[in-house]
Amino acid sequence: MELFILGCVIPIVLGVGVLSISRSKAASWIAAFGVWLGCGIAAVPVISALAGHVLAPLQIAWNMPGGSLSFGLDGLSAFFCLPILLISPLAALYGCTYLAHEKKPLGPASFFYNVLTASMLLLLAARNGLLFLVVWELMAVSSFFLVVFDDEKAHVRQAGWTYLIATHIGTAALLVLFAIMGRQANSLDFDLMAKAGFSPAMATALFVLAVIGFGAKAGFMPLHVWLPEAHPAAPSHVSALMSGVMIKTGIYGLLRILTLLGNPSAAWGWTLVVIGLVSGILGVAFALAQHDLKRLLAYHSVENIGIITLGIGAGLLGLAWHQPTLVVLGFGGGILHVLNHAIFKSLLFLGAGAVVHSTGTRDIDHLGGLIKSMRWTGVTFLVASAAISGLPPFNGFVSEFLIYFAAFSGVRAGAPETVVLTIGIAGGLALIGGLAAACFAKAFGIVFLGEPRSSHAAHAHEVGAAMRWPMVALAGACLGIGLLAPAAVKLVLPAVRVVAGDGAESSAESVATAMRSLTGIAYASAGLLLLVVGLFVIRRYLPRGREETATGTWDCGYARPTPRMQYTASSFAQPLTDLFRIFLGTRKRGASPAGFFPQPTTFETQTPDAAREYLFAPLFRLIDRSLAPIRRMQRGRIHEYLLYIAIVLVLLLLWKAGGRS
Amino acid sequence: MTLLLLTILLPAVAGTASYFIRPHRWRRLLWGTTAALHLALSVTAALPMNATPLDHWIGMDSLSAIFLVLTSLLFLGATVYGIGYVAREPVTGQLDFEDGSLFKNEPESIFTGAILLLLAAMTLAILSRHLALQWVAIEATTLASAPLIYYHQNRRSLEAAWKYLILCSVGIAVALLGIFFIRMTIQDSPHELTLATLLERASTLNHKWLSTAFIFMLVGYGTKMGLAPMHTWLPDAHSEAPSPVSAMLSGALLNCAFLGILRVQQICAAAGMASFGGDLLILFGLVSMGLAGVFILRQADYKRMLAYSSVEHMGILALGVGLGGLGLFGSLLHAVNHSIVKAMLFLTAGNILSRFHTKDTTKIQGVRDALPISGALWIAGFLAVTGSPPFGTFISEFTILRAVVDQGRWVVAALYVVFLLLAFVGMAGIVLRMALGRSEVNRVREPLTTVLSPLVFAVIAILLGVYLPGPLADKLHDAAQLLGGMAK
Amino acid sequence: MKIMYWALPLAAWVLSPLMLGIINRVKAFFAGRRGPPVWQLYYDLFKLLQKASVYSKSTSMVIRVAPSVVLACMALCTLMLPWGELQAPVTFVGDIILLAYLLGLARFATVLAALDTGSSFEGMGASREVQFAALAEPSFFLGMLVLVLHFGFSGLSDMVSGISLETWHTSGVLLILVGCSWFVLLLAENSRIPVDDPNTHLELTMIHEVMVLDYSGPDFAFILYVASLKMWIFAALVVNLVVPMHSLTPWLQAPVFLLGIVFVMVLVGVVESILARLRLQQIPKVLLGSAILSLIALIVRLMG
Amino acid sequence: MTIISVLLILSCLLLLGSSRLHVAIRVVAAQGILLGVLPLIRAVGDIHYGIWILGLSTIISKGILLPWLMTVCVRLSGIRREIEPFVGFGPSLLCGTALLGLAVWITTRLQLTPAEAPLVLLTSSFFAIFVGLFLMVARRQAITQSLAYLVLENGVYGVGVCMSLDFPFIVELGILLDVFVGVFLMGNLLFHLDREFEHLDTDKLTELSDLSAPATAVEEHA
Repeated sequence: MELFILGCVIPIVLGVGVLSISRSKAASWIAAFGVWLGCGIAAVPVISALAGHVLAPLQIAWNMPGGSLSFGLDGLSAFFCLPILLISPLAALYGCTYLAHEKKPLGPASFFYNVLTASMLLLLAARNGLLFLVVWELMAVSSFFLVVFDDEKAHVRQAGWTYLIATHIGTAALLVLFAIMGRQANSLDFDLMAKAGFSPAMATALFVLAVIGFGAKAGFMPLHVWLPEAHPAAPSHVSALMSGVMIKTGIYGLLRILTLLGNPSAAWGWTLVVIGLVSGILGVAFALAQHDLKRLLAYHSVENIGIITLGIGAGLLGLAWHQPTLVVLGFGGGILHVLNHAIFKSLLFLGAGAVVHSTGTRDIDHLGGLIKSMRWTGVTFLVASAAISGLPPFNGFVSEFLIYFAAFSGVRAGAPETVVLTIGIAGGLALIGGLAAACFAKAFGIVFLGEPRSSHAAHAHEVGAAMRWPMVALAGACLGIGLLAPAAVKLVLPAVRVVAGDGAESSAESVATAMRSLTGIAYASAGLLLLVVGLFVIRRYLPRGREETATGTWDCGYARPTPRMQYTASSFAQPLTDLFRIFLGTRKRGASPAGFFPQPTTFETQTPDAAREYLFAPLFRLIDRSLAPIRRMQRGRIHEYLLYIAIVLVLLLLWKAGGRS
Repeated sequence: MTLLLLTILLPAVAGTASYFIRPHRWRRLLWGTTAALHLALSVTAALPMNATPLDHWIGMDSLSAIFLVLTSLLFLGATVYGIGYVAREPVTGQLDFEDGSLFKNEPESIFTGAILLLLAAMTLAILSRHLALQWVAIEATTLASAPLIYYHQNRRSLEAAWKYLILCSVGIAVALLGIFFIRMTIQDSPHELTLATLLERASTLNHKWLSTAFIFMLVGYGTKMGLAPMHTWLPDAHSEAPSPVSAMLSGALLNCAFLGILRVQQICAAAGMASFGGDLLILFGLVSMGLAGVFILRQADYKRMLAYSSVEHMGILALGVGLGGLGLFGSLLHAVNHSIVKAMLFLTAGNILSRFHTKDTTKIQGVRDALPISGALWIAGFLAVTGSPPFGTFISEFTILRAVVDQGRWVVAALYVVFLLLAFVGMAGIVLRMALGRSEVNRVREPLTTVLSPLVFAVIAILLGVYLPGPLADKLHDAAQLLGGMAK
Repeated sequence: MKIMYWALPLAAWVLSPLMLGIINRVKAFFAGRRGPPVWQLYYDLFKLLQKASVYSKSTSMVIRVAPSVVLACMALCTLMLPWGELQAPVTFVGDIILLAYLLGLARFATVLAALDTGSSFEGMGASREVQFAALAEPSFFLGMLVLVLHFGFSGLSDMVSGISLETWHTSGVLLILVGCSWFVLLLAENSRIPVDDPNTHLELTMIHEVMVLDYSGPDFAFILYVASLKMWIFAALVVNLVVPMHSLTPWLQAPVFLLGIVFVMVLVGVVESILARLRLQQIPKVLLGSAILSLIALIVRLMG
Repeated sequence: MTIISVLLILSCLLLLGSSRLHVAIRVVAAQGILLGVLPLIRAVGDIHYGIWILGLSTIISKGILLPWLMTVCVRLSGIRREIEPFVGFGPSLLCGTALLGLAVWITTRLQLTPAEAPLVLLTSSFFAIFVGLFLMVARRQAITQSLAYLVLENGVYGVGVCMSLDFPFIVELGILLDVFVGVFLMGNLLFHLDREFEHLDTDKLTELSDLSAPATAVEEHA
């Protein structure tokens, strides 16, 4: 345990250190070294915890009211550490090159990056409410500073504001949550909270607070508004860390609170399932409508959080219905998807970063043909695209398979509610999977394939080694988890045991069945790879020396095609976005050409976030307007001010004075 | 005892003397030395071995020890900043950057003398254990600070000073009535109006008089402390005063009035009437938080924004004290945190003002770009004052929330959180818009005197967020105990 | 017996091109033509494999790898199809999920390869393909849910091997409904009328065929072969579902299975001949209809 | 002492009704002298030096020095000699009657039983407080406000006397000093205000307000 804390402290220390050499080029490298060192050290206890060793919790006195520096590392925490330990060092390395051309000092950014990493690790180990909240906010604040790195751009500042407000609203819910739990348990220590025994009504209230508080961080619809703003605004390696890892702390927090609340009711499970479905389907629908590459990826984070929540909701329902299979596989699938999403989403953001770095634009419709100039980026992005669409043989499929498996094995003809659940999960996942595949066909296809649509794309070049290798490593991890599916599930079981409690014990048989299926999948995936390679080799030898001819694309007889005539991202997604138009509220601007000699015309679509546009912005405006009259009380007249004092005095005297004796 | 007297007399003598010292250099030296000596004296007096009996007119219990050292510390910070400030201010007339009129600062000797006398008055207000004496001292703080507010002698500062003087004087007069009523509670025999007497005879006090007294003193000292809706002078005065003065007003002077209320509440609690005062304090606390939040939300002037934030925090303090129990501890801790953070913010605001020459938030962009240190401090201060970790304000605000929840006052808890959010949203918009982005003025190297104090305060604010020094914790527990609360 | 497991995949690999030939003959019959020989696709494949390739200058390695990926996916899928009571070579609990996602992977590869050319026609086709696929998948899983409810959750082989005359007797309506639903999916996924017209030559209206415009030589052979395999896979699913294999003696099962597939092909041919192609905007409704069929089956199962 | 109370009430009513500034100043001066006499009358049995000093200094400061300061102020600043009310003099008198009622009500409600002074003195003192507050709210000029503040202070002082408070001498002096310095500062400020604004109408001192709110952060960002 001490080793783990040491691993958290090192990045911070080196981070503080580089603040003093802010302007030096070495700053980011030294800070990154701190991340590597810290994560390396912290990995030791994490691995041993995952291997089944029980680490002694660490208790240090802290004279803050209600606070204690208690740390622990159980299966759940250890598993959630994995993405951090994997992504954070890789993204840090990537960031060193990514930001190398920046003119502003890199010290602060490196410092906050290290603080973000350390605070996430500490958060997972925190076993006291006050400590948890402090680290939680530290994480939010440090990531905020990373988001506003490019603060000379107006949209970045706006994104920072949105993020800060959203995360703070979530934190407010958490403050109340922990205050209530502390009241019930008479302590803010998690151990004691777990024994507090909440009444069902109280527990439900706490659950709602947790969903709001942690959901704002995780990106549950409609609390997701900050994601599509903040992720595009942040530097790409930060987006990778935030989208891949940081939002998962919301999931962790929710799970951790669930372990403290006692027996869940079915309503909680349904709540999460519905949230999961809405986030998943609408998340991907919004992603389809975007043509900013990073914004698209941000919406996919919402979608994947939806998938994770589906799994957790299924697990909760399993607990409520006493169905061990549903419990273990639902939670297992959801939690495994946390790791999987961390890997492919950060890979995608790193890839997007490479594209931005090399072309200077994030607009998909201005890109094209990059795979020819950016081979490594292209291939790794392709791997991640397939993985995030849940396609075998990559990791995304494994976790989605577990959730399907949970849903299908939990279904009972006699219990209509299980059928409804399975319809929701299976139908929802299938739809989400199909739409995600469509979206990434668009993202990869338009960005990397075809011909460059602008000069930005035409002059692209491959990025440097420090940016390339993290992507390759992550792509390897995508494939590795896909091929070693059973091993990955073994990794997640300790975490599931923490969440599922007693439910985990009686499910050995269904776990064994799932394991057999996963083994089958692993073999099938390996077979698939072999088949592809084999067929490709055969295909290469088939022509037997006949020459390949290169020519233009079939143009249907039109002799002068230009790259601008290629299908664009917007047009590619248009049939699907039309299906969801009532939710998306896509705005179209422009006119179609008319007359015999049509003038040049433009057409543009824009899909702002519906929750922001139709929920939060009007709400904020309403509050603002209704508060405006109050400001009239301070209009500068001293007479009125004196009157206030007199009125208050008289009213109080009338109300209270001499009333009792 | 002599130590305490010395603590009061030192700034009083130095203040009087500085009216007569002609050379700037000597006067500034006297100012600096006094500030440093005062801090040394306060700390020495607060040491356990220098404990004094508490039944005299002046004396030091844990409560006053906390506030005295805090005030002294802030004063030193403001001094370091202020000496540089007055040195940079032109002695001849200058153009007002808002309405373009010509104005001339008041003589530096008056400024220095007033600020030292203010310190003396505050010290007396904190140390006095005689309620009427405390009243005299608190009224004296008003008088000493009025010249500080109209240091610039331009139209707005005169207007602010006028409102400050009138409103606070009226408020304080009301408080005096309250003191009369307290005297009535022990009508049966001629005793001195010291805390010791009152506490000793607490069980025999007449509740009817006490409740009336409490109302008068709450309204009276509440005016001075800035509880809404009696706070109306506060944004004017705090925004128009020179920044080191604003820092003192917000960070230290409000605490003195707060202490006045605390003393009455102490008596009430001892007399078994804690909940009577508590409910009123909670009410005023919430009203202050809510109103301040509303005015922060659309604030055009960043110093006014800070002033409203002070109103909000005074509301939090009142709320915490009103709750009693854990809330008392939280409230006292919050008083410490808030003072340090607010002083830091006002000093930083002074740096921004002197560089950008406007208080209009919409006209400022890129503070971080133009003034790297002040910009960082500005954001840090915003986070601190809105209660984000790792700053100490978070701990204290959360402790107060726990106190609310522990008592099962759900409506109060909900309002508390909503009002905190309101202030956060309001300040976030303003501060971020100011701090981020590219600035139109050039980057300059900031003089050490302008950033040293706020930097030190920032470090203290962070330290208090992660570690509570043992002696301070003991004093806080002790003080909470005095007020009738048990701290967990 | 083990060796018999491989008989069905083998049959699929060998016979699937024949099935497309059968469809074409049926259509020719209805049109009053003689039509091409049933072996025509074999000739085409052989011819194409002999040829050299032509690639667009816009393309990258994606279009070169895609045919292999697609073919590998289909080959793997055929390994997961049971044959009456005879188990598939690859079977485990939940294998049908893998099957669905392998089809998805194949589609993903095809679509990307289409986009690789940079042609707006192929982009259009790809766009439509992903749209209809995304809608078809939930429908497929709904049908599957009916099966799971009825037979318990296990491998595809185990589930369908239980279908007997008895099952028809008790819950025939379920089988018919799901069978119909999946038959609609078969039409949609294989780009048949009324969803798509494999014989059209107007690029603007096509889905699948327009995506493969730029293939030539062996690549095109792969793609054609894949199309026939895909048809076989869906037909096999429908046949397995509808024919009560359990009630047949083991030696009859294989011929009946093959006959069933031929019957499905004839049915496709008939449908193609008597129906017109739908407008593109109507297609989501067809897919929705297929989902509703499964949903009705589900309700019947729950209520009955 | 009853006479003094009645005089106090009358003087307050006069203040409410008078429209001339110098009359008002003189009335306030008279009030100061009345109040200075009060402690002397109360302690008529054993007058010690402290009470003498206190009474005399009250008379000197409130009855002589501060009114003189006000007069100087009026003369030097060249302000109009009329009191400019928000609430007219007639209505002011009506309000005064209501305030008198309020004062009576408060006195009875509080069930105060002053030991060495008639109850009416208490009522009149409260009345002075209320009138002071009322004048501050209802009169336009800055100088009237400082006068009204003095009236308010006089009322508070009267209450103190009624309750036979035996504050230490030092404290009493301190209180007096505070009031004196307070009003002195107000006078000082009046000079400055006059110079800067060329008027002394406090209802025009409204530069510092929160009415002109800018486009908020909320609107700009959302």
